[in-house]
Amino acid sequence: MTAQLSADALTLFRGERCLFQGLSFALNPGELLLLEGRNGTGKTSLMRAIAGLIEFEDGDIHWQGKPVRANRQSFYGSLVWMQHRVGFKADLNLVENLKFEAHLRAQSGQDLDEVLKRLDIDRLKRLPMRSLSAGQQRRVALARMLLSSVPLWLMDEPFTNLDREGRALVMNLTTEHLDRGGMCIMAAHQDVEIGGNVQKIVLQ
Amino acid sequence: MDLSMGGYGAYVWTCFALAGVVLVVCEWRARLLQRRVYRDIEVRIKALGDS
Amino acid sequence: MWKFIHQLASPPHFYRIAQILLPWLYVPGLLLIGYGTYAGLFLAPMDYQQGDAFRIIYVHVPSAYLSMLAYMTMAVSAGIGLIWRIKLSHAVAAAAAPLGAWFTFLALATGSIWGKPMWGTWWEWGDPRLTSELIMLFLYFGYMALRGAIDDTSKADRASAVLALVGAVNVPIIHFSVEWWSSLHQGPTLIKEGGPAMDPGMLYPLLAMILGFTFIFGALLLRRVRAEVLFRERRTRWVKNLVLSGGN
Amino acid sequence: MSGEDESVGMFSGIAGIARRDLLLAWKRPGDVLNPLFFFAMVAALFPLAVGPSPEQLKLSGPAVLWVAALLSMLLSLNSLFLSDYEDGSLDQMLVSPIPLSALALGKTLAHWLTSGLPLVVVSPVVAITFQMPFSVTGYLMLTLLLGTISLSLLGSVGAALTVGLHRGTALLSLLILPLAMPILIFGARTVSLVASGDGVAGGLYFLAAYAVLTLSFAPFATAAALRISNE
Repeated sequence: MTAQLSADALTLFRGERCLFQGLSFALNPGELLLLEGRNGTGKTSLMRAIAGLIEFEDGDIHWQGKPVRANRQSFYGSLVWMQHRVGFKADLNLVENLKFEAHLRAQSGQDLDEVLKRLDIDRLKRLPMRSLSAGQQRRVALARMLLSSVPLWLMDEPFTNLDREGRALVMNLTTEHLDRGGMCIMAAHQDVEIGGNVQKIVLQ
Repeated sequence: MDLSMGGYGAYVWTCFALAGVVLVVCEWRARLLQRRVYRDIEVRIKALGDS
Repeated sequence: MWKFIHQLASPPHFYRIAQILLPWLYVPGLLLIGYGTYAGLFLAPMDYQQGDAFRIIYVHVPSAYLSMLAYMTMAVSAGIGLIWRIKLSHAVAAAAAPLGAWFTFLALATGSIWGKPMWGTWWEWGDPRLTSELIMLFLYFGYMALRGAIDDTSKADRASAVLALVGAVNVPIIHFSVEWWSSLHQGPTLIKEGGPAMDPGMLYPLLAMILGFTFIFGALLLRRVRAEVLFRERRTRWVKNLVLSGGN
Repeated sequence: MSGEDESVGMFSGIAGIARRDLLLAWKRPGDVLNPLFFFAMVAALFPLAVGPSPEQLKLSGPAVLWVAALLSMLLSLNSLFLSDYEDGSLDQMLVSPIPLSALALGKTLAHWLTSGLPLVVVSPVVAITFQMPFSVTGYLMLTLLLGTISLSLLGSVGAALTVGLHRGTALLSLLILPLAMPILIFGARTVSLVASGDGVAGGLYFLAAYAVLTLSFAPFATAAALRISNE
């Protein structure tokens, strides 16, 4: 059986620099792919390239056996992405931002208030995003992931700006997602304690 | 041969001269571009080796 | 056939073949321009309305024609580059733009000089051709400015390709609207459209000039594309070998 | 866990993003009002520069109003994708299953509602100062209505191409102004023709046709440009 997400012989350039060559991996339901490496080794670039925002010099990514390049929209229907810049409007409040997200991808139908309570941000509901701390904004980005019903989570440095409690929360949520049969690709330069099926790629 | 072009000489000759100048400038710019790129690559190789 | 095209599009092949091709464009181009200039200035009969001033068309018409041809070259190769991801055709688009701008400038300058004895002014807004050429020049400037503003070559290629295509859709519309605009007050026109009525003695030098200019444009384009290819391939083995061996 | 959901559709995406941008404009009224003030001020420059002669103002009114409207549209276009680019929303839009061209169309729609439409509404007031008769003002509004739609759409392509570039403002004008010439020509000349009592159908048809044309290709060009700019 072919893997849900597979990449063969990826090569990526940024400007003049070759970040990696011949990178391959395969990901199946319930599996986590950890991207490790110091800053500047191209974790974020790899993440952006997997999301299709920059192009690989060589190699292809396949989603459910089909090349992503030719089936972008169906691939995007299956992923949600947490990146460094969280992608919320500073002038809108938390609920307005998340309501807009519902137009962008399929929703799990979970109750918004419950999700916010679980993430401990329910009392910030009516505040504009600009008055939230960086860690709180990260939690809103987590809410975006929980509210959507997609199998593939892309998380770029999800632990930045979070306290110990928040880090534990991210790990718990990810474990739950994997247990439900989800998949996750995570870039992190910290120790990640997530049980189960974990693959690692270390970028030099 | 009427070089004064029936009184329009100044206009006609200016136009032809201008055309000549533009063609020469284009040729010169193209050669310059080639030379500049070539020299940059030479400098690069000398500085970084040819790997 | 397909294999041949593919081979030609490979940068080292193109680079070599272009060099061989150059004299085959320069020689006929210069000969045609030489004949056209001589015949246009001295052999062609005088226009009974415009007198000898009409001889300016022998440089004005070819340059106006080339400003269009260069834009088409640019837009078509940009489109090919965008759709089929052929780097060489992006190089062609990049090389065509400055040439097009120069010929547009030439068309504008000669048109304006022609206007002085004919209309008594250096610039006549009522002439739709001159006005379109002016907008053409702005389009070229915009294209080159966008290219210059983006550092990454591949990004600059694709962004400017989008602009070139949008521009190509607009060029006929711009011509049409300028035509409509000037028709409102019966402006004078630079060249009469009466193709068949033109005396062969006038026509042949003009055709020779147009053809000659096109050859020279082709040669200049090849020269520039060679430089572009060299720049884009500067990190490859073949370019380094070429430069190390002192080849050209 | 289903990948596809019926509630996420193209039209819901267009409406959603348009509503979000309108909400943002509502929370920052300056972004809507500044271009309008700019419009009024540019229009006021001409009488001050040319002189107060009513005949002359009447003659130049349509042209001045159209040029001022064009410049004011350009001013607001600059920020069309900028904040989305800076705060990462653009990335989120790019990885959405909604076609990017639809999202671009939604944003352009919101842009037109917050910059083009207000111009149309305000233009009669400014037109009065140019001694424009009411019968002509109607046509001014109609041409501006059709013309600003095309300007928003055409401008979104330029805004997408220049987003994230330094010195993007000047570049945007350089890219868009030559492309916008037909709109200006037909818009301003049509109003002038009405003022002098001539037929106008041709100009209006052109503006409508041009709006349809830009509507059919600009969203795709904008989407392509956004993908390139956001690399």
